[in-house]
Amino acid sequence: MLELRINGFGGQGSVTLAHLLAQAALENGEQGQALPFFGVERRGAPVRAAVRMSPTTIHAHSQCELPDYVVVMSEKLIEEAVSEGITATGTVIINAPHAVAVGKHPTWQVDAEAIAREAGLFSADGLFINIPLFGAVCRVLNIPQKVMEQTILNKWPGSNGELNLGAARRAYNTVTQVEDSGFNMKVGCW
Amino acid sequence: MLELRINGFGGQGSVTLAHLLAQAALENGEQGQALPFFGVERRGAPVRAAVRMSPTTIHAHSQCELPDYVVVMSEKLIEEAVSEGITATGTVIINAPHAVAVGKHPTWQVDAEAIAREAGLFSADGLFINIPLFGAVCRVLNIPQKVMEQTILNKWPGSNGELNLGAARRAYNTVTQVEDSGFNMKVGCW
Amino acid sequence: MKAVTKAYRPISWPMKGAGGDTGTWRTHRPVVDIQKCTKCQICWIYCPEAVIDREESIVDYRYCKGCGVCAAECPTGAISMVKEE
Amino acid sequence: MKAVTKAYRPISWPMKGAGGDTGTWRTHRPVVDIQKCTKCQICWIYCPEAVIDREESIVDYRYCKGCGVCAAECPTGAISMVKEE
Amino acid sequence: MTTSIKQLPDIEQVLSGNGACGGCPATMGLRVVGKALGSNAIMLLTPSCAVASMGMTPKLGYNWPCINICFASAGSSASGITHAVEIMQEKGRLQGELPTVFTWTGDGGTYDIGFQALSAAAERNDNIIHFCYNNEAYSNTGVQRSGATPRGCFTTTTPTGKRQPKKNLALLMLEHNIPYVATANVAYPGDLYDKVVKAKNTPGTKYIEILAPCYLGWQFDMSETVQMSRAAVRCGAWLLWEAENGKINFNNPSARIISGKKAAEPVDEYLMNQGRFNRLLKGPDATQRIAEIQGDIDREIAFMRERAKITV
Amino acid sequence: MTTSIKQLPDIEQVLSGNGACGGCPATMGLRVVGKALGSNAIMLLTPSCAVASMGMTPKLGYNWPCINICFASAGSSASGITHAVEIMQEKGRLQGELPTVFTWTGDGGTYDIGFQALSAAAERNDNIIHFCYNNEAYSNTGVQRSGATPRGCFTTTTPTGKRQPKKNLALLMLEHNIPYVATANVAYPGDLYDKVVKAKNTPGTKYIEILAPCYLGWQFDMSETVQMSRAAVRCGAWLLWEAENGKINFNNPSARIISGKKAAEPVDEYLMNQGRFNRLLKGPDATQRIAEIQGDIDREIAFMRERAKITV
Amino acid sequence: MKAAQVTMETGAHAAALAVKSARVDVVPGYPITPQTSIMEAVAEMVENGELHARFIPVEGEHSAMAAAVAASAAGARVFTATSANGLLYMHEVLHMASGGRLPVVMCNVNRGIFAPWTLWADHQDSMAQRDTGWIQYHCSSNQEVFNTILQAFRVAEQINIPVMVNFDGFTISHCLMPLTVPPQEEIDRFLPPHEPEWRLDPAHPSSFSNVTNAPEYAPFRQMLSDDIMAAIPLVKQAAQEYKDITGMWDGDTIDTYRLEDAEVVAFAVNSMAAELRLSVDILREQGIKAGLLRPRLYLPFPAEDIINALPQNAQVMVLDRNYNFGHPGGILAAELKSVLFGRRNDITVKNRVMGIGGIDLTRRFMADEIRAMMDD
Amino acid sequence: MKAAQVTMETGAHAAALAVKSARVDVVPGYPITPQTSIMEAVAEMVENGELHARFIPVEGEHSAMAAAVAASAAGARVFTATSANGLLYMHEVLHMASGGRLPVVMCNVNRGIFAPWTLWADHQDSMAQRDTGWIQYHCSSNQEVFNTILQAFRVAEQINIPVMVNFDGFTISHCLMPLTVPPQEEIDRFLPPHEPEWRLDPAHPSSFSNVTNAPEYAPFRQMLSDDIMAAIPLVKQAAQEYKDITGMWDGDTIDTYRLEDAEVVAFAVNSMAAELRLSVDILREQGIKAGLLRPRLYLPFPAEDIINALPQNAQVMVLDRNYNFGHPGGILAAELKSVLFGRRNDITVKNRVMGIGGIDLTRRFMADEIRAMMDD
Ligand SMILES: Cc1ncc(C[n+]2csc(CCOP(=O)(O)OP(=O)(O)O)c2C)c(N)n1
Ligand SMILES: Cc1ncc(C[n+]2csc(CCOP(=O)(O)OP(=O)(O)O)c2C)c(N)n1
Ligand code: SF4
Ligand code: SF4
Ligand code: SF4
Ligand code: SF4
Ligand code: SF4
Ligand code: SF4
Ligand SMILES: [Mg+2]
Ligand SMILES: [Mg+2]
Repeated sequence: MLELRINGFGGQGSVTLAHLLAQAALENGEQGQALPFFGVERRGAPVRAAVRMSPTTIHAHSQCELPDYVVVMSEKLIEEAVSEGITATGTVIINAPHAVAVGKHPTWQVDAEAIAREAGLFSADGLFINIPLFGAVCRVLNIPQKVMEQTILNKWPGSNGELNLGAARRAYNTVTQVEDSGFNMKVGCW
Repeated sequence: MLELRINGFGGQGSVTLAHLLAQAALENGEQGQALPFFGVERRGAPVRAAVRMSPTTIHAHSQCELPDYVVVMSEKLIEEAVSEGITATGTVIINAPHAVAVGKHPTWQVDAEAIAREAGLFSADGLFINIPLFGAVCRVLNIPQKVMEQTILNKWPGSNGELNLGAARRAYNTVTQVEDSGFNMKVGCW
Repeated sequence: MKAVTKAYRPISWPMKGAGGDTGTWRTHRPVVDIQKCTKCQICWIYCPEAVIDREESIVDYRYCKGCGVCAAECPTGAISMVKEE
Repeated sequence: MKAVTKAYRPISWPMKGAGGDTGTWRTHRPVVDIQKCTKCQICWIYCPEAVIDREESIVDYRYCKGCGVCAAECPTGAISMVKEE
Repeated sequence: MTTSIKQLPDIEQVLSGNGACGGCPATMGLRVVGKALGSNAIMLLTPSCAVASMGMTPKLGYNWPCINICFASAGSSASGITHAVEIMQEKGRLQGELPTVFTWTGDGGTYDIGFQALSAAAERNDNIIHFCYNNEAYSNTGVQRSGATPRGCFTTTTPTGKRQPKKNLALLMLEHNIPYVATANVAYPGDLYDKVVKAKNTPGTKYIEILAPCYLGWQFDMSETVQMSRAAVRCGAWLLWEAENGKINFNNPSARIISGKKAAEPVDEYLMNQGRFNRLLKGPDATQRIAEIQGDIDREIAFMRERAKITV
Repeated sequence: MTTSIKQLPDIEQVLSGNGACGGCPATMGLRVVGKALGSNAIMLLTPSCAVASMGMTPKLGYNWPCINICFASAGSSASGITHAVEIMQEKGRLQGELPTVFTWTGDGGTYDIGFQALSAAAERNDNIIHFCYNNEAYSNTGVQRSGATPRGCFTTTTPTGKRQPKKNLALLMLEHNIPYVATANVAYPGDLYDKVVKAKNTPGTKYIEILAPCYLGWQFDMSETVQMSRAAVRCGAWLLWEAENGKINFNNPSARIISGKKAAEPVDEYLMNQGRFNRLLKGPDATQRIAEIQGDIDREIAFMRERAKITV
Repeated sequence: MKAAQVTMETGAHAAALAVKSARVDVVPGYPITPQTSIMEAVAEMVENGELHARFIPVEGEHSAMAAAVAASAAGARVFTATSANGLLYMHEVLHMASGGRLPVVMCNVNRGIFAPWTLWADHQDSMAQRDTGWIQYHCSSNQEVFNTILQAFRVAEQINIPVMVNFDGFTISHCLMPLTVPPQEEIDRFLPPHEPEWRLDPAHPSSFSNVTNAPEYAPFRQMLSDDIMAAIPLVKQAAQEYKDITGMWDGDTIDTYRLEDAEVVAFAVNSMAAELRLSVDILREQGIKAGLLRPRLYLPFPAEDIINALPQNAQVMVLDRNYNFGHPGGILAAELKSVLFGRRNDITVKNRVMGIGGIDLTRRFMADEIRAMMDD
Repeated sequence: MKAAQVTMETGAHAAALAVKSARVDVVPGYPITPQTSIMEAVAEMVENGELHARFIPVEGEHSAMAAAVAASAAGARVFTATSANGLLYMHEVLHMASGGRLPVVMCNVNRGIFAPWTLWADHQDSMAQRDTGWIQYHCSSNQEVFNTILQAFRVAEQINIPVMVNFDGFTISHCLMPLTVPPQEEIDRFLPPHEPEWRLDPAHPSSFSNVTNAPEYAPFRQMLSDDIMAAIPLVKQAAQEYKDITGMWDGDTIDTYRLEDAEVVAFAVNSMAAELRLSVDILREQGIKAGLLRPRLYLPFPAEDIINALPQNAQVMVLDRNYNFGHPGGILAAELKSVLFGRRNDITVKNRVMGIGGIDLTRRFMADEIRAMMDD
């Protein structure tokens, strides 16, 4: 069973991202689970969501305390994300405009904001960065691009889907593993 | 412990009669208990109440199923009263204009209606026959007349009490044991 | 789907005398003087117990509770309340 | 009667920031052009967050949620909403 | 024209020998309601004298399918039933005309503990008739105050006379903008009958309140139920009116009082004939407290007269 | 004369950094209420955004002693407190001025689940102020319909637009004959302030309802809270009035609409600016459904104009 | 010092007199048979000035308890009473009272519950509230009702947990028996004025029961659970001091009769437990070594006291006046078995449900049942 | 025949889809977090025509259940859903539903209760309704929610007892997982139309739940108690036939995992019981012979099935997500002990309360707790 946690801010679309990932698992012939943590917080507060994928039935229902993957939706959240737990060899996927290494963890970076902006994915008060992030995470998890695309089309049949598709595809293909994965004091603030 | 049951019709004042008897017990230096059975019936329906007296604490809280005494407030209720239970040697005290024997039971008779009428004890739709009956029962239970009178005066201080006092006193002194206590087919309807 | 147990609910069915033979509650009975009666049906409609025959002004004493509303409302004074002995 | 246990109730006490440092919620910040400001206090009274100083029209950015009501209501256009970077 | 007594149908939905007190205004009124509704109806009851009057299981003194429900729920339970029968008919599981769904509820179950559910049903405009037989107290539990108990009235929980005036619930229901609201009184059976027939034939939420003077709570002789009902109307303590789609019409004798053709009788005699105002009439502040009661009545007459002029 | 903004007191009872959304009309209104009530008051809250806005234990965003109570109980819990402080003062266990006891409740807690307890408190005329901040939906649970949701409005439980008009709760409370009833609106803080001061100084049950356009439920930009509030008044969807001892006075700008000095704006623009009417405006029956909404508003204006003429 | 007064009172009136003796401040009330008499008596006492308190005639029981908890939070001493469906209708607010640590005292006059309607006693109403976090007493006489209400206020205010005082409808509430009312000075000594550590106070604003995150919510609730258990010694102490001051004793957590050498132990609460003394006598006469164990305190369940009191190898006959739906039999039996499990394997527990909806429970009937249960 | 459809659904949506599959007639509803999503989905389905039913947006939960029982008495198939304080507020009407033998099915989305407020899962809400006479299931996955609602209607309508289907707020209700919806023909075969033997019918007038004298009331209530127990075989049969038709199986009254040779048995319900499978694996890896027994049917309590399933001399570790106020620990433990008493003295029962107010229950945490409990 693969476990993944998303750390984001309210309003960034982390729940949809979690749902997309779980749906991609199903599309990929596996079992998927998306388990957002619901708080009373209004938008702007830090939020979390858990995603699990497995070839067999998923019985776990807790938050992912030691996930294999952590998606960090904003650089501001690096400290928080790591301190909440991740396996020693866990992978980080981060939305950032430039290469960022998170501790000793294998880290992948994607500029979801730029991609979303270019694709015209504007939301009420920002950008839909969850769509490019979805593409990026699929790539990191080795989910075939076809599956990733189909998941989006299932959710948004029609022209809306096309826009999202472009952004996700772009991220799928531009997400890159950060070279230096040594503990990097410049990043984060702990 | 002495147990007594009152069988009457709704509106005849059986609850007050039970209360008076229990109060007389206290006045007499004993413990008393009055336990009316409450139904949803409107006036006119048969009703029951239980009374207990004892020199020591009364623990019983059930209806009196096999009482030592049964007060029958109307001749119409003889059958019902006896069939509800009474000890084999139990005593019956009955309101009737004439001598009535109830089965083999020692029976006392008092013309409560006549006494109440003469005393002017008119209620909304009849007579307060419970007052003379109280006097009569006290007599049968060998409760001193003084105690009986004091009980009434405690409850109705003032002129109201005086009226009631007269009627109760009268009954106390006129209640008579019925001679023939053989099973009397003329009475009741079983 | 056949039920497995009988649907055992606290059910009641309509019947006269649901409160018993309520005629026994009476202390006074309404007696109609049919001579005086104009068949105006006023007693019939006001009787809370539905025990007065509409056409004949006859009272069903099995259930009449003796409230006296009929006597109080009869415009011709045809009904008198007589003490039950 | 002295209580035996401490009255252990779920009690809360008044303090600023009961909802956190709500300034972090902002996507845009209100910036007051003090030249244009007439000190009319309109922004002060409408600010749901009570973060505008009545006399000086200064915003407490620690808690200002960036709703933009002040800017929308300022009669002189003294407040502009500037994107937070 | 009001239906005359002789025109009223034969059908009897209240069966003789039920458990109500002699002279009970509630069964008196329900008989007339039965004539108007007929047998194709479903009845809901909240705890009250009407329940005590049904008789004990397994006997039933009313000739409808009846359901006893929790005290706070007349409105919502009625909604449940009306939606159930409507959808079952839509789905073909019920044939024939839809039954009328009606609640038969005391003032306690209407003014107090049941007001919210009733108000919500009215807001949804669910297809029910709510009847309130108003004996101005909780009679079944031994006469305690309710929101319908008038000012000055003695009950076991207002042993020195109630201090607050009653709610005007019919007015409150009118202001819910439901299609039909009416007040009635057991002394006027033809009027009551006509109102129930109208309600039956109107879709949506209907409210009918029937004054039901109860000898036990009001403390008068049980033969005087109808007299007391009439007296309430004559002194204006009870106004007869109906409102179809918000337009109020008064019915006689109240119409005459409202129009000024006939003055309302002073309330004194009405009060004097009822034990429930007795202690007040004997108290040192009797004049003042009677004036208060008279003031409540005068205000309501004046108010309703004006309110009826609003026809939007 | 309405109190001007500059005359309003400094006191802040709503603390910065509370948990409400940005642009929240409820906290906006509560700030003004706080200026009128001052600190000597006890606040009751039923489940709502106002509770979510308090912050989480052990932090509190309001500067009063507050009690969270069960949803159905604002009226009765407030009665409990007001009687408690009164008797404790009588018995000498509380010194100083009696605190004002007030509820701060949403439209759900007022029109629906809390209506009964409120109505009963009003009938008893217990000494409380009930505030309803009306955002016309259950916002805290994600925007479901309430009895205050206007006709045509989309919520998650009325996905094709609500079919029934809203209740007029201020009118219903007025018809409870309580000494003070008022409607207010966050766009008019001086007016709101004056009303709260009056309520504070009136013994008995007081009801003040404040329209609180909520960007989340109504679907507009959060900076437009005040604009939307003003627009509601301008088109007559919300009327500003107060009634002291039953006598209604309208406040500007509603007074001008009522008197005919200024026509109410057509409702169309008001509707168009709110996402919650969007689907309706796009539907095939849009004209008819807008006409229904306009009809509701026109009726209420006409009705309240007439109602205000009744002064008994 | 004035002497104690003995008068004949119903159970309901005994409760009202205790309310007066306790100098209660606020009494919200709503009528329901057979509780109504308590409220009527309180209303009368308030209006005639005998009791300086506020009686609030609310519109339903949810509101009654809502007014009660709020008045309590404001610092008042608060009493209310109800029965059956009135109690059920309060359920939500009962949870709030305990979670809010508000020391309300309430009489529940036990009555069977709807559906169908019944007016008469059984214990389904109060036992169905066993998970609401209230302390619950069961009384077996009028005097015990009076005594227990005073003890209940003391315990409630010491530990900030509400207390329910149960007694049977009609069988006790409408039963007239002698009642001793101790002089007010004695009562004041036993029950000093209520001075809560926390209350709604504009001079010290604070809020009660906001939304709470799990890491704080869980310990709050754990402490409630712990503190309810901690009421046991307080209940004992209250009974003892009440005895020291007034001379009256009804047992503390439990009350026993001829238990020491008993082989067959009747186990029941409320008025039937009083009658069971007579059943025990009957059984003894029939040569059966019977005894009685009556939990006077039902919740917190006095497990240790019961375990210590039960004679070796006893057969315990639990007579339940309620159903433990989803299990055969009644609730008391299940609670007893759960605490005996692994502790007293020598004990046999047998159980019958009886007296439902007011079925009369006579000494003979119960003696017969117990004898029959010996063969179960 | 169409094939079953697999989609990703939240637990709340799975419930709404089951309502649709069951062809429910009437759904009264009132919002409360985290249940609201069910009602929103049902309202949407009704308005867009997917579900031919009436959605009644009542003004509170007492009214929701009042509308539900009345609609059921009129002969409709009725569903509703609630959580936490909504459930508590219904309490009075829950008793009426069972006493009236009305086969309403309700989802309770478990959430901790007020006071203080919390939004997150524990089981105090539904377990505090254990004495209301409802059948109660606890589900541990979205699919089980769907399957159980259909089974619940079948059992409820067979035996005329209402059924509560419990599952955790957020953890299940807002958790997206694959859901298999069997073809409608299969469901119709499993759950035929509701044809009650009795209903409110003007053609055959009769009344429901009048006042009832004790001699009739008591047997009514006894039969309710008996019939709840009689649901056990029906629950098994429903699970079996559902499996025969759809191929899906969640256990019947109980669900077990690695139990046969277990020495340490975890005992818990709802979503934590799903996670516990992983804890069992962890413990097994650590050399502890662990197993799991999950009562899927909580009430009627499947005592015989549990007694038969527990291995000899097992230590049973009951993990309660609720408090049994008045006893130390939780409700499940007490219920288990009460049924094991005198039957399985070989078993040791240990108990901890955890996960209150939404505290996250991870496989590792629970494994650690169980290991620690071995020393309790
Ligand atoms: C929840 C609940 N609370 C209280 C009661 C007790 N109760 C039964 S009838 C009644 C009074 C009914 O008054 P009303 O509705 O006016 O009818 P009436 O008795 O006057 O006919 C009360 C309080 C109850 N059955 N259920
Ligand atoms: C008994 C009960 N039922 C339902 C809820 C869930 N609930 C919490 S807030 C809320 C809606 C409140 O609506 P409103 O009063 O209008 O306040 P708003 O959220 O709009 O501010 C609901 C239904 C609850 N807490 N308690
Ligand atoms: S006395 Fe009453 S019940 Fe009898 S006939 Fe006359 S009105 Fe009817
Ligand atoms: S009211 Fe009188 S006159 Fe009229 S029908 Fe009856 S008995 Fe005859
Ligand atoms: S943006 Fe909003 S919160 Fe910030 S100062 Fe302006 S009105 Fe206040
Ligand atoms: S509203 Fe504008 S002009 Fe007025 S005080 Fe604020 S910033 Fe200045
Ligand atoms: S108490 Fe009054 S309302 Fe109730 S049954 Fe008797 S007469 Fe009718
Ligand atoms: S949802 Fe609306 S009412 Fe609630 S806090 Fe947000 S803005 Fe305020
Ligand atoms: Mg009444
Ligand atoms: Mg709202």
